[in-house]
Amino acid sequence: MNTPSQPTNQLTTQPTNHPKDHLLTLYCRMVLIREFELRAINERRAGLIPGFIHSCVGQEATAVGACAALNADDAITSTHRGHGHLIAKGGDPKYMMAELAARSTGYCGGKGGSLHMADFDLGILGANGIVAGGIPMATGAALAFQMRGEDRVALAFFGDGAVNEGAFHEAANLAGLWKLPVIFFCENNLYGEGTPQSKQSPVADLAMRAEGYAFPGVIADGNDVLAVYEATQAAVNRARAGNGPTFIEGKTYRFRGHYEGDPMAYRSKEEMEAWRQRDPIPAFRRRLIADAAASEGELRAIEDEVQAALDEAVQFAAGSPAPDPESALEGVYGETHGGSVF
Amino acid sequence: MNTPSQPTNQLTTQPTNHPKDHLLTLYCRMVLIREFELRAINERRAGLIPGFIHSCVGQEATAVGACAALNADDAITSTHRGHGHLIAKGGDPKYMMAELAARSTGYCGGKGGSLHMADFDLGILGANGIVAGGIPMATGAALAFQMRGEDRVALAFFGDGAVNEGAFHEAANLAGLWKLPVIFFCENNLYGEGTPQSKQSPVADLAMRAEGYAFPGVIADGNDVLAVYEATQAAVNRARAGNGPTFIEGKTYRFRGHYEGDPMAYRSKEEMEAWRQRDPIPAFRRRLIADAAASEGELRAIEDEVQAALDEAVQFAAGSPAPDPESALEGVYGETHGGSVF
Amino acid sequence: MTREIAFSKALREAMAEEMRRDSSVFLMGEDVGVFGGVFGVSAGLYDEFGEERVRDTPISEQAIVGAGLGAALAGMRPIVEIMFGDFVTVAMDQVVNQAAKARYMSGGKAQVPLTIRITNGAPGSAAAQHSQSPEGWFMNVPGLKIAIPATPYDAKGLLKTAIRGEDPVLFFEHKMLYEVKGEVPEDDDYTVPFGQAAIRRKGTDATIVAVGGVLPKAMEAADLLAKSGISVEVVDPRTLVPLDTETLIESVKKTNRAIIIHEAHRRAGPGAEIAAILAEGAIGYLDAPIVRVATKNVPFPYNPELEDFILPGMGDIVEAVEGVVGYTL
Amino acid sequence: MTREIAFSKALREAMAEEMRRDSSVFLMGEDVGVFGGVFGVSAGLYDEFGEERVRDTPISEQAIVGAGLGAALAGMRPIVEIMFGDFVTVAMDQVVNQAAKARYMSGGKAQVPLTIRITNGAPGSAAAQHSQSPEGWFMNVPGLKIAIPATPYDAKGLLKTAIRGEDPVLFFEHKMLYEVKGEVPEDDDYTVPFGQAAIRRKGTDATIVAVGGVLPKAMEAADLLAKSGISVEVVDPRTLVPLDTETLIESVKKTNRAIIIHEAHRRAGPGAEIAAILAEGAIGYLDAPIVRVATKNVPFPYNPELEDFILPGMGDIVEAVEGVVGYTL
Ligand SMILES: Cc1ncc(C[n+]2csc(CCOP(=O)(O)OP(=O)(O)O)c2C)c(N)n1
Ligand SMILES: Cc1ncc(C[n+]2csc(CCOP(=O)(O)OP(=O)(O)O)c2C)c(N)n1
Ligand SMILES: [Mg+2]
Ligand SMILES: [Mg+2]
Repeated sequence: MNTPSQPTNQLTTQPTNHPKDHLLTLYCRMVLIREFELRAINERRAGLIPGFIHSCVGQEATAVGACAALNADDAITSTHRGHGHLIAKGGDPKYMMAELAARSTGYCGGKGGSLHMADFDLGILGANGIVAGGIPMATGAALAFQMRGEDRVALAFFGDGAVNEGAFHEAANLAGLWKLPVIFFCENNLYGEGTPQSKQSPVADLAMRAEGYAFPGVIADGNDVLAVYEATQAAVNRARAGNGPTFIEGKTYRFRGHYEGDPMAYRSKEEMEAWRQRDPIPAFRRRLIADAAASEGELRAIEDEVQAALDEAVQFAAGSPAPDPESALEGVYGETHGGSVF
Repeated sequence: MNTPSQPTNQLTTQPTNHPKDHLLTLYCRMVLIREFELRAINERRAGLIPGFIHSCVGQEATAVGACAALNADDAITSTHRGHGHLIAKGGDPKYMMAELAARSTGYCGGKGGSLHMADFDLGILGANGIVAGGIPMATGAALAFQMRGEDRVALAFFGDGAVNEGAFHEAANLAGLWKLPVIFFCENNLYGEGTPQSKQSPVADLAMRAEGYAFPGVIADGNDVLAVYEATQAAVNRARAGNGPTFIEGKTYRFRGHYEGDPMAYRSKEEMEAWRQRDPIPAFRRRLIADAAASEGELRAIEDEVQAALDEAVQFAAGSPAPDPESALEGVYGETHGGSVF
Repeated sequence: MTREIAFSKALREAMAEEMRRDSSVFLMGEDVGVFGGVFGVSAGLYDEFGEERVRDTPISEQAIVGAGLGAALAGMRPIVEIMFGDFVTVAMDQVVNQAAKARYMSGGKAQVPLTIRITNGAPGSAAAQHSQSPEGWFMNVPGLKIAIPATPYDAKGLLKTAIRGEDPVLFFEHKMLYEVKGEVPEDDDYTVPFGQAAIRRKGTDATIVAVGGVLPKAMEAADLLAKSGISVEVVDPRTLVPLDTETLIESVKKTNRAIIIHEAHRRAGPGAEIAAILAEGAIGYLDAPIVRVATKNVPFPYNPELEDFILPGMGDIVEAVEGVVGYTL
Repeated sequence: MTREIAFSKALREAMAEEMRRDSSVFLMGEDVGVFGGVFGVSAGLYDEFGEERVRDTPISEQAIVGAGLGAALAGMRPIVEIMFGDFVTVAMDQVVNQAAKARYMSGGKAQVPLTIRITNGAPGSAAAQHSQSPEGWFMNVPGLKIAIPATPYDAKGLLKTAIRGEDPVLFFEHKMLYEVKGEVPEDDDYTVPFGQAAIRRKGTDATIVAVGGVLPKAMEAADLLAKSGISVEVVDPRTLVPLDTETLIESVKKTNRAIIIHEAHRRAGPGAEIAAILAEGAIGYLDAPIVRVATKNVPFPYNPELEDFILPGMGDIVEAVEGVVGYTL
């Protein structure tokens, strides 16, 4: 738990409680997300990527910690700031980079781009361009799991800004009412675009809103991957046991602009610097070494692997064909009937 | 405060704390609403009224208690079950009955009917056919009052079912954030159409949701007009003092169907009977007499006046002309321009 | 072998039969369960299938449609009900941005077997927020299919096609059709394909395209006109997306005159698109203006005479047909 | 005396001047204040008018429009901003059922001086949920007015008319027009009336009706066609409701050929209504099919070549005009 006004670079969780494999996987995924974002930003500047990017640099711990508590057949819905969620849920950087580059080999064949990447085989029901738009969808997936008696859960990622949309409220009420196996994961990065969270909601701790829907709301240090993991694990257990939803608020911060190119006039250098001190990746790295959970060499090896994987991803994307322009007309419907749809 | 599972016909408020005039006005308005509804139901059966009616029989105390705490220049928004709110805010039964009868002399010239009656001069911004649809509107009126520095408040009436609509949530958040002088008045009559409140929200006390928006939520015995009045008065004072919104939940019950004609298979005779014992009008009447706040004769006189007023209202309605069919094309826009709008 | 049943019963049968056939089909909406639907369409389904598969929901249209979509993406075949077409506005993002586009945005991978049943039409003195026919808006939203049956036969057959399909379908049910009776086959398992218009009556002098709830009026008008020697062909598109443009164009090429009728407001309603299609595809064959008879461009008034005045009536239809038949270019 | 300013500056000037003139005018929306609007349209207004009159809101479109409506009913003249046309879906009930109908339902008594600024159009690779042009839907909703300026002059003049008016106006601003420059008078106080189309170019062989953001392309196409001897008249309706049907019909009666261009999806977009009006009002004058050039009926793809393929391009316009000019009935 943390109060955002008092940033600290001390993690309070205990890596030594977790198996080493697990710790290294968490580390690897966080680094992969960070480096993926930085590559994507570069490749956008270099012209490989045509669209906008909302990077999640600084928010790797929420994505990784939360998805680490999910099984492969659990589902997530994501947001406009979704690259981290996708990678954390097992998304392949190759297909992601290819999608960003609008290639036919990308996750959506170049039709979706950053805002709409999805992989149904991995339980990734989609990023989303509409703030809060994915929350009812996750709720519905959880309903399907519950109705079929499956041991599966759904997790909806969304931001602090999304909590003020009606869609969140309606979905939370339904989930609380029907005790659906869904986790509402709010990444509270203190801003919605250029507007601070304090100018969007009259309450600072959004988790407390869960009470209104009769399920628990918990706050986690969103820059501590283990804290996020543990909170999510508890929520997942609760959901699998049939006890319904949990709202998790991960307090975190985005290091870059709302989108690449954002002048960021709305926040101070000091605030940004204070949060940079709490960068979730070096903090976790220091902790792993301090607790002798991993060696410098092991972590370096992971970092090198990540770079190699991203070299490959960029090459794959750059080397992939663009889709045929006329393919724009395909994929609107699953079946054809008589008559005209054009 | 009451728990709906334990109906009681004992009112816990003290009439003797209130001036006699005030008590008689409250009584008069409640009776007027009750009798208006019964007349309207009869006149609908008799063919004077073409449209549907959602009567508020049984819920007179919430309407009257709440509006008694408002000034003439304060605003309300109402619902599909709005006749009581309108009368309580000063609406004239003549124009109301004429509107129900679809006459040109009605509040909306016969264009609105039960669902859309409005009188801007009385601060009645309108009944509403959309569940929760009027809540943002009341919030906006409160914003106007605040921006102009006026000592006015707005009050939104809505039902227990409306609290689960996104519109409620968004408006409540905005009002809490901007400390708008608005009162969210929830008439919790335990049902939304045929579905019990317990199957619509996982929480029984909807007032507790106010906490999520950083303003107080209070529960009042919705069948005790003085309890409602006192709770609303406190909320109005708070709003006028610049301290923002209050959510008031009046626990109450509708004695008749959701609409006239509703078979009501969804609730038991026992439940209905238990609530009938708590009818807000006889309870208040007994109390006025027991506390010697009014004499039997005084109350009879009021009852007679009400009947006379309603005789007049029905005559007025029945004797009023129907609007000219072609007037259907008028009143869509406030100004004309070039070009065609048809 | 056929039997006569009401439109609403036809819908109920379609749902019941599909629910028996396929355990992934379920129904969800406001008062669809215990109450049986405010228009009684789902009466009895709760008793047969239980509260798990006939789900009463809170009054939360965004969550209803959104949860339906999520369940569809997770392999179910939900039917969700929006009680009045006017209320689909509350769920508009979920319909337009989410359900309609999920497949396309994912590069064609998402399956979205979601049926959204919506009532439309004016039930009489229900005023401005309970009378609208919003189907035209959604024709402008690629990714949706739109069914708008006018007979019990089509109601049942099209609803089955919708439920079995892989795409989000908006299924519009006109409130004033619910009690209308018509023949349906004894055979449980017929379906009506999307995109095939039905020629309800053959004729030579003019083509009436009648969308949804106005079909009975159009047929009556055609009867009446026949008496004065005017032979009208009545075409019912049955689905607006996909639209059987070929049948529409062929009919007009034959009769050389087109009148389009619907209850949605006239301006930019479904008739605008149909007129535009004819003005492109049959221009050389038209001997008269393309005329639309539809609700006048004002909100629905409460007063029944005013309402009648704005609704497309028999008289309006007859007059319009006589107008185009008597027209000389 | 005129000067050249960008479309977005014209809008900003209209808002600033009206806010100076009338203390009941204020602006409210997501990031319209400190940020100056995500497209910079309201840059500087926060500094001049303060946070009370240039209000950053939560991400709550229903509350934004609904509060605007309530404030309007209580005597203010709010301007609310919906950042992307795609997001107006979230506020659809407040627009369609509340703002549009408040006056009518109250028997003409409600005054609803509410301006809803909405961006439309594809800004390039923004994909399916950030590129739509929903203006056509609202033409089917009586009670709303719809402005869709294509030049800085009109942007400023129409926005002032909207702000000063008594009716709810949906004011569509195409994202790709923001940087386009054009002449506006020095005089602060001109307005552009609703319901008067502008003939942007006189011609004799065909009429192009160009709605909103496509006007620059239409003018270019007309230039190009002029070189090959085809004289095109370009008409800009400027407002869709009210619509200057007379000018449209007169132009087509003169040129005998009509091409309608817009960026909304083709099926049931604004062009459908315009085509229908022409097919009714100018039928005897048409020497060729009425043709619509618009975005193809698929959601917007992310890939820029795919996006180009579905958008109405210069080539498509030229081809369409050549097609109708070369057509023989
Ligand atoms: C319905 C809707 N409204 C507005 C937007 C524009 N928008 C995109 S992201 C964003 C801010 C979201 O804030 P938050 O939920 O905190 O997520 P963050 O960007 O901080 O990750 C806004 C307003 C949108 N995409 N959808
Ligand atoms: C958006 C919307 N959804 C559904 C309806 C249909 N409807 C009308 S009243 C009602 C029940 C409302 O319940 P509640 O808010 O508790 O008010 P009550 O009728 O009990 O006074 C419903 C579902 C509607 N009018 N608007
Ligand atoms: Mg945020
Ligand atoms: Mg209720």
